[in-house]
Amino acid sequence: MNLIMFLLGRVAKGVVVLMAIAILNFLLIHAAPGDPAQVMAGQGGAADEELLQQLRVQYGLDKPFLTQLGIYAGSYLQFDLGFSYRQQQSVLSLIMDRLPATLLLTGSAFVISLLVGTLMGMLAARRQGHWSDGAITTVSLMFYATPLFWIALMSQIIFSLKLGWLPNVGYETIGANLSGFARMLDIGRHLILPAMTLGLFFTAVYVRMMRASMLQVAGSDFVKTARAKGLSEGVILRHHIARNAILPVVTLAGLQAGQLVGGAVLTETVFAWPGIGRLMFDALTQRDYPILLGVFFISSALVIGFNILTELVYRIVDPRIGAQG
Amino acid sequence: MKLSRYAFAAALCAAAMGFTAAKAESVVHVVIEPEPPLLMQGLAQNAPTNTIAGNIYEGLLRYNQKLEPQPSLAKSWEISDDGLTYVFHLQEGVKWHDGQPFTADDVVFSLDVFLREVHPRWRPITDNQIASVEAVDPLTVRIVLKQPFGPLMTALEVASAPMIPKHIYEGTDFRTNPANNTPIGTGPYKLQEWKKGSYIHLVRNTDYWLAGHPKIDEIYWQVIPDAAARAVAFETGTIDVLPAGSVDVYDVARLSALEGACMTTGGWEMASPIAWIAVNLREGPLSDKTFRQGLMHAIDRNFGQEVVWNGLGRVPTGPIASTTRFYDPAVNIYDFDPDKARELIAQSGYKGETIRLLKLPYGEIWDRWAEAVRQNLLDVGVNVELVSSDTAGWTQKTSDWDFDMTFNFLYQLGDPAIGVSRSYVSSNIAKGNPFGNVGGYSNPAVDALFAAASAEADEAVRQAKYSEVQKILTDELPVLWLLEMEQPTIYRCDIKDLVTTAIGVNDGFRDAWRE
Amino acid sequence: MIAFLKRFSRNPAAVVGLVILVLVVAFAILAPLLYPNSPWKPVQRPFLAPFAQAGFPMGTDTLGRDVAAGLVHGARVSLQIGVVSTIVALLIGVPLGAIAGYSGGWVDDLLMRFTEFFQTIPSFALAIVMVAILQPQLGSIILAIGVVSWPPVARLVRGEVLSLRSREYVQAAITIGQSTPRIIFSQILPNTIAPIIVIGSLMVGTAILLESSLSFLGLGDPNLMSWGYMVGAGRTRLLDSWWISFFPGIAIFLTVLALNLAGEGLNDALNPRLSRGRK
Amino acid sequence: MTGPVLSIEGLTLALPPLSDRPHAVENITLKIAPGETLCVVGESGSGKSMIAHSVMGLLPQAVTPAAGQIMLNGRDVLRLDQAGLQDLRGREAGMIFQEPMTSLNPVMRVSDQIVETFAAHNLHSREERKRRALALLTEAGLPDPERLARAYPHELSGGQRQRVMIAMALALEPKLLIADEPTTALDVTTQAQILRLIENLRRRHGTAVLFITHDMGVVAEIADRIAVLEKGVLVEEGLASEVLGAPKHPYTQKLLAAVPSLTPPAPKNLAAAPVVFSVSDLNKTYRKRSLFGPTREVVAADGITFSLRRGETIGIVGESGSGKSTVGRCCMRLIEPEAGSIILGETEISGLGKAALRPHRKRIQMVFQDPFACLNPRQTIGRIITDGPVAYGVPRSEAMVRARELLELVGLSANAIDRYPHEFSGGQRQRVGIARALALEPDVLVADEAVSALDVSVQAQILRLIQDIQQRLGLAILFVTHDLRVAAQICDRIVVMSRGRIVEEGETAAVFANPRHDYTRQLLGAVPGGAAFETASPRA
Repeated sequence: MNLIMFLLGRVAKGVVVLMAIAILNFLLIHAAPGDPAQVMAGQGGAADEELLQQLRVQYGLDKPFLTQLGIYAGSYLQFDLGFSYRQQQSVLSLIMDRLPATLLLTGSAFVISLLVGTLMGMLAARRQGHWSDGAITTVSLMFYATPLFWIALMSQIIFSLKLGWLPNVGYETIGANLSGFARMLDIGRHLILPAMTLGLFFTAVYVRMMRASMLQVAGSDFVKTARAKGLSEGVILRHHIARNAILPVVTLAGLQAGQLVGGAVLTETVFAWPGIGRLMFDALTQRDYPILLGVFFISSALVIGFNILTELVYRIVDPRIGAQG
Repeated sequence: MKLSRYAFAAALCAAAMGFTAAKAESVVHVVIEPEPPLLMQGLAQNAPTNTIAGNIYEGLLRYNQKLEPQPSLAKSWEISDDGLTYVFHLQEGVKWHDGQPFTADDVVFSLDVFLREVHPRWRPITDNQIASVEAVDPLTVRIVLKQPFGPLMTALEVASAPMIPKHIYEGTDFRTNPANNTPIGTGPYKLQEWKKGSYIHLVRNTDYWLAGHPKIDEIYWQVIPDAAARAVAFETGTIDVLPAGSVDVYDVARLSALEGACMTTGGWEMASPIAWIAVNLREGPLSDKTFRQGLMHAIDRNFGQEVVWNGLGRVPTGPIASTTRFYDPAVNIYDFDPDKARELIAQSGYKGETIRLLKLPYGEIWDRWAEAVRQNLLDVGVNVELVSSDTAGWTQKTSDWDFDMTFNFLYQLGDPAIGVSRSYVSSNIAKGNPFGNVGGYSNPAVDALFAAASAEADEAVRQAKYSEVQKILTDELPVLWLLEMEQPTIYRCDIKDLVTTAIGVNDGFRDAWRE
Repeated sequence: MIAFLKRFSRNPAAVVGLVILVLVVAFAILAPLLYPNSPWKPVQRPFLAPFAQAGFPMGTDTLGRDVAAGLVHGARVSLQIGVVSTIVALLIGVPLGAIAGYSGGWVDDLLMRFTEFFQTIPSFALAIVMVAILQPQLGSIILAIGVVSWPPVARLVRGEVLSLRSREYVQAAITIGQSTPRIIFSQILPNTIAPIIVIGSLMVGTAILLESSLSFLGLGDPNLMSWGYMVGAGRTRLLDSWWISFFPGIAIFLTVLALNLAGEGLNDALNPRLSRGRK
Repeated sequence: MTGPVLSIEGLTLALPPLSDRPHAVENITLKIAPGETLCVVGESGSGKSMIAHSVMGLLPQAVTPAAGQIMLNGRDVLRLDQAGLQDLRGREAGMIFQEPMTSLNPVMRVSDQIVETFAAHNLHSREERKRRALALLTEAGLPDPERLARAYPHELSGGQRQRVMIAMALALEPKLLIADEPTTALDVTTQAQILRLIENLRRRHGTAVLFITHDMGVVAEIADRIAVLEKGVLVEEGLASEVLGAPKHPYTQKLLAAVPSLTPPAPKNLAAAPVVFSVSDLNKTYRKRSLFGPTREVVAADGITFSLRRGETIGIVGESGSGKSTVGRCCMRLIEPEAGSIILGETEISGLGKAALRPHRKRIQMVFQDPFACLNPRQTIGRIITDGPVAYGVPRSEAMVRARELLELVGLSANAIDRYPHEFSGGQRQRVGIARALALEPDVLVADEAVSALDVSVQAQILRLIQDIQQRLGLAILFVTHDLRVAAQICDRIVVMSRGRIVEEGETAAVFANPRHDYTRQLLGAVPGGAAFETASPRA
């Protein structure tokens, strides 16, 4: 009951935020120079004023700015994200085609980085000062400090080209016509490199966060209590320190969802992963505003989704939140 | 995996072809980048669209690598002696992908209605040159010209004049017709599936009019945005064909040297692109001919060809590519000579104004080239600042004349009247078109020479006029020609006859086969 | 101050970080002396391997430009981008957070919702769009990085101010009749400097990484040789000419690493309370 | 005759280098017999907690045993390995800590935290553990133990949590209970209950108790024997009656003398003095709105009315949550009251806007509770004191001259002016805080728990200082405190608050001698030590 109320509240809040973001995006993008009609015409190899005018009328670009904004907001309220002039398709259907891939990529990167990050962070904190702590801290710092795309390309060279273990591009083996479990396996094989690459940076962040958090919690009074009860260090670590230390990490993870989704642009580009990040980048270079706005809208929704998810996790891990409403 | 593929192929062949003996299905994976916005070739003629759609649509003619017209949808043709009447006889038994018959009405609709309205390159031809297009009978089309226009015979390939199904488009709004997403052509391949962001899947047209063609069953055009990843994908065998421009030039040698990999620079005879720096002649130091001549001496074009392009291509002498007709080498030649450049620049009275050089956003190699050119110019004391932009920004700035110098490359399209004159004649100074006369070059003599040459039937006279144009242009330098580009296509050697025409991979899969 | 230095120097990793940073800054400052020629100038044949020729310890790139010269000059550009964009982010984030935290009530609500917007919009995507639309130039890159990096600063400062605001010495300042701006500037902000410096040092690193990612997508300033540009430009040659992107990659890595180590050391040194956990 | 449960012999604990003294404690020898309560008393920094922690093997890493032994049931704690310590903890000795709010794991159910004590020592079956946990909670006097067992710590009050801690510490029926300031953070009535609980359990189970405290009142309540610690050195040890009745060591004498008496001194005659400050019908309710669900309300002040004469001290006393601090802060307008009027001199300041209020602020000043948080760590003492006058337009240099005088007035040296707060002790900082308030020459001083965080000897000094200044300057003082002993000594009149209301008001002597309201009686009854310190008084 409490949980449902919470979810309703969060979703309602999310919708308001989304609407505001949608309008903000529209203002930002239309403040920019670059005439979409021209870009679109330019692709044809030649263009004249007549054609440009045709295009402007057809796509409502000739209307006053406020009218455009009105039309835009009105259609967004009806879940109509507009129509892409270049691709001759509705933006929603273009995005929905790509969304599963992005969800899969960001979702698994999110889960992997949280899991691996907290586990490694725990290990490092437990072995504080030991060589394995040094190793974990150093490696995570390395992943943190190396450009994402460089890691992506290196992993392609190592795992695809040199070792031949994993495919380097795409979402599945194209033309293999697999189905069922075989297809899942195939997608999984394709997922490993991009998800790993995207997740590594965040894993590094969570390792360091978890480690610091663990060390801080280790100084808490209740840990002293646990020790005074005669609990073994392992039990104290698992039941007392880790469970409390994970809370700030979960909060951080929620806050970083925006970065995760943004980071997908790069990963999707290098691994030819057919997600909305690349859709956005292509739309940007073509000034395909309806798509650009649509992707921003959907990815913001995605971030809000991740936020709600982390808040849910938080509520499960921390009983104090639920009680206070 | 192998088994299911095999079974699928067998089923497909048995059902469609009536073959009883199962035959291994042949599949080819080709890189396409960027992903085309649309495959409806009548509406979009950007490079990726052309690369794929040339296998779905067809024009009346094809061209061999010597740019001689070959039969395509037109089986044969006659041209009247006065050069004003063209009669095309169509192939028999040609069907659209939806089963409807292809007739002379479709040709008339395409040339006179559809392309006239939407095709920016075809429109000037219909508007200025063609008096009428009519169907004599279901298999015969007659085109009557207002005046002789020799280049017509090079303007009928699939990208310049694709055949559009009348029964689908007549009376509709062409740009929003839902059929644009499910292109219907007469070509050897049909669109099976388009997984946006991932691949475009073409399957062979079993009703194709040319018996025994095509021979490859399926083509997957895969979208891989990063050049390094594309190279790795070819190397790991995911990809079979890398069309020109897919990989870094330095990778060309390495990839071609792989076992079972072949490379050709053929298939670009129709395009024969020349890369240049377009110069905004309207004001400032760049409006001075002497200054431009100084720049031409300052730019180390051989470095560009040898180092930046890793030896691909040739340094051009002037506006007409050495590989196309009407080329004349007897023009003003500009060697790399920094001292002379400094001298000319000093002479022009240049006072160190900043000159903005707009990069072409087509990948690393253009970036390197821009950097090299900038360094050349800085070395002779010209204050150059690079401006970078994405495709949209480049298009916008170039077509709005918002640049001092801008990189560009243009196709020659078989005839100077179509591919060359557009960049230099004053009638083509119009905002909104990055491929027009963006620099604002205006010389009545040049205008007159180009007009006369295009309306002239006699080849020798045309040559004389084009030679004169080349002399004038190489003296006045409305643009700085940098390179006659050579475009390497890398593919697996077991794919045969892939590049046999003047547009290469763009319509090459009709005749290609796999061992 | 001395106690602070003592605490800082007790952390060997932080000292290593500081030493690397000092070296990088020194290279950046001395760049015109070390390599007086423009790093853009081709000086040798292309693809010269490291140490293949005297004077080119890091080899040359695709156009025959000296990688070492690029690295040294790139230090200037990358540091400049990192530091200036961090300052931009701080200039947005600190006042916003301070106002939100101090005012509370609806002002806080409004400003935090605003911050939330910026955290909800995928930051890298926003940066890309800003740079692409404003044209890739030093200014737009710095602005974009600043604009996407300020929300954590605002949150941090708000949190600090919120807790400082209820501190008794701030209450005392109210009771002795100090004006609100004076309280913010003389009582509150000076006490938030430590965490701001720490987050700032980390942000410089993130900004350098962000710039390299923008460069990779072709959104770098074409007139400035940054490390990000070098890695991006050399990435297609990883297989046969690894040194072109390897050295700048290592430079980015070391600098970001150093900033992090020094930042953490700073954090511990400024916060002796927290570092008690470390033995 | 059984041997002692715990015997500490010659224990010396070394502090890390660069500390203010080389040893936390030096050469401590103590013994506790079964069933006996030994109180270790001392002021902050005396090292008393270190002794408690060393017995459990819970010393911070920086503190290392340098000499001696700690024999707990035949085993030397200092020489046990990790496994040995784990076995010993909980089984041989249980421990409870000062902060009930943070001593329990916030994300674990209460019963689970008790159950895991059994689990750690591999005792009992799963069901038996649960049953025993429930029994322990019941024995600890928790209401509705079935429900509480399933609760999380945040759902419990401070007193309930401390009961849970006790239940947990005694789960394995150890021979020794170590209590480290277990009631310091609790309200006085709760404290009395917890002390009673510990006493009852001790009787019932014969557990020995090592009780660490700074509060002589508590010591007087429960100690069998007392050990007095001064800066790590054991200065006196003996039976409670002896140590309290006839302290031998001067330090012990000083400590005992500093404990304020519960008997108020004779009242001053203030009838002629003018009223300088009055509050009437002050209301304040805290509301926590939430988007969904009901709004939570806490009434912090309801119809509060009182007035203060020149030279008078009114004490507002009550337990935490009574609203006493809210009233103090409303008077300063640090918190905006919802209704009621506040009149300062001739001016009603309750209706003034922020800007209009500022000129009046100087006439009412405040001294805060926390000597560490009340001074900006980044400003010099001079800056801190002069900021006020400067805000009213006095030139800084002139204000500095006055600040030096004020520092002398509050008993500090004038050259403290260029130093920073961290260079001073808690008591000295509190003096600076007073100087800051006096710098504006106020008519009214609000002291919010101004001596609560100080050691008892320092507390006595500060109280004396406040009284002194009041006499000299004729200040009216509103003294907010939870400590009835302090209130008895310093206040002319007393206002007793409970749940936002005034339940009783009157002359201090009258209220203490003859409390009319139940709640007042309850409070007075709960003061630890009761009448044990009658002879001693801060004025003595």
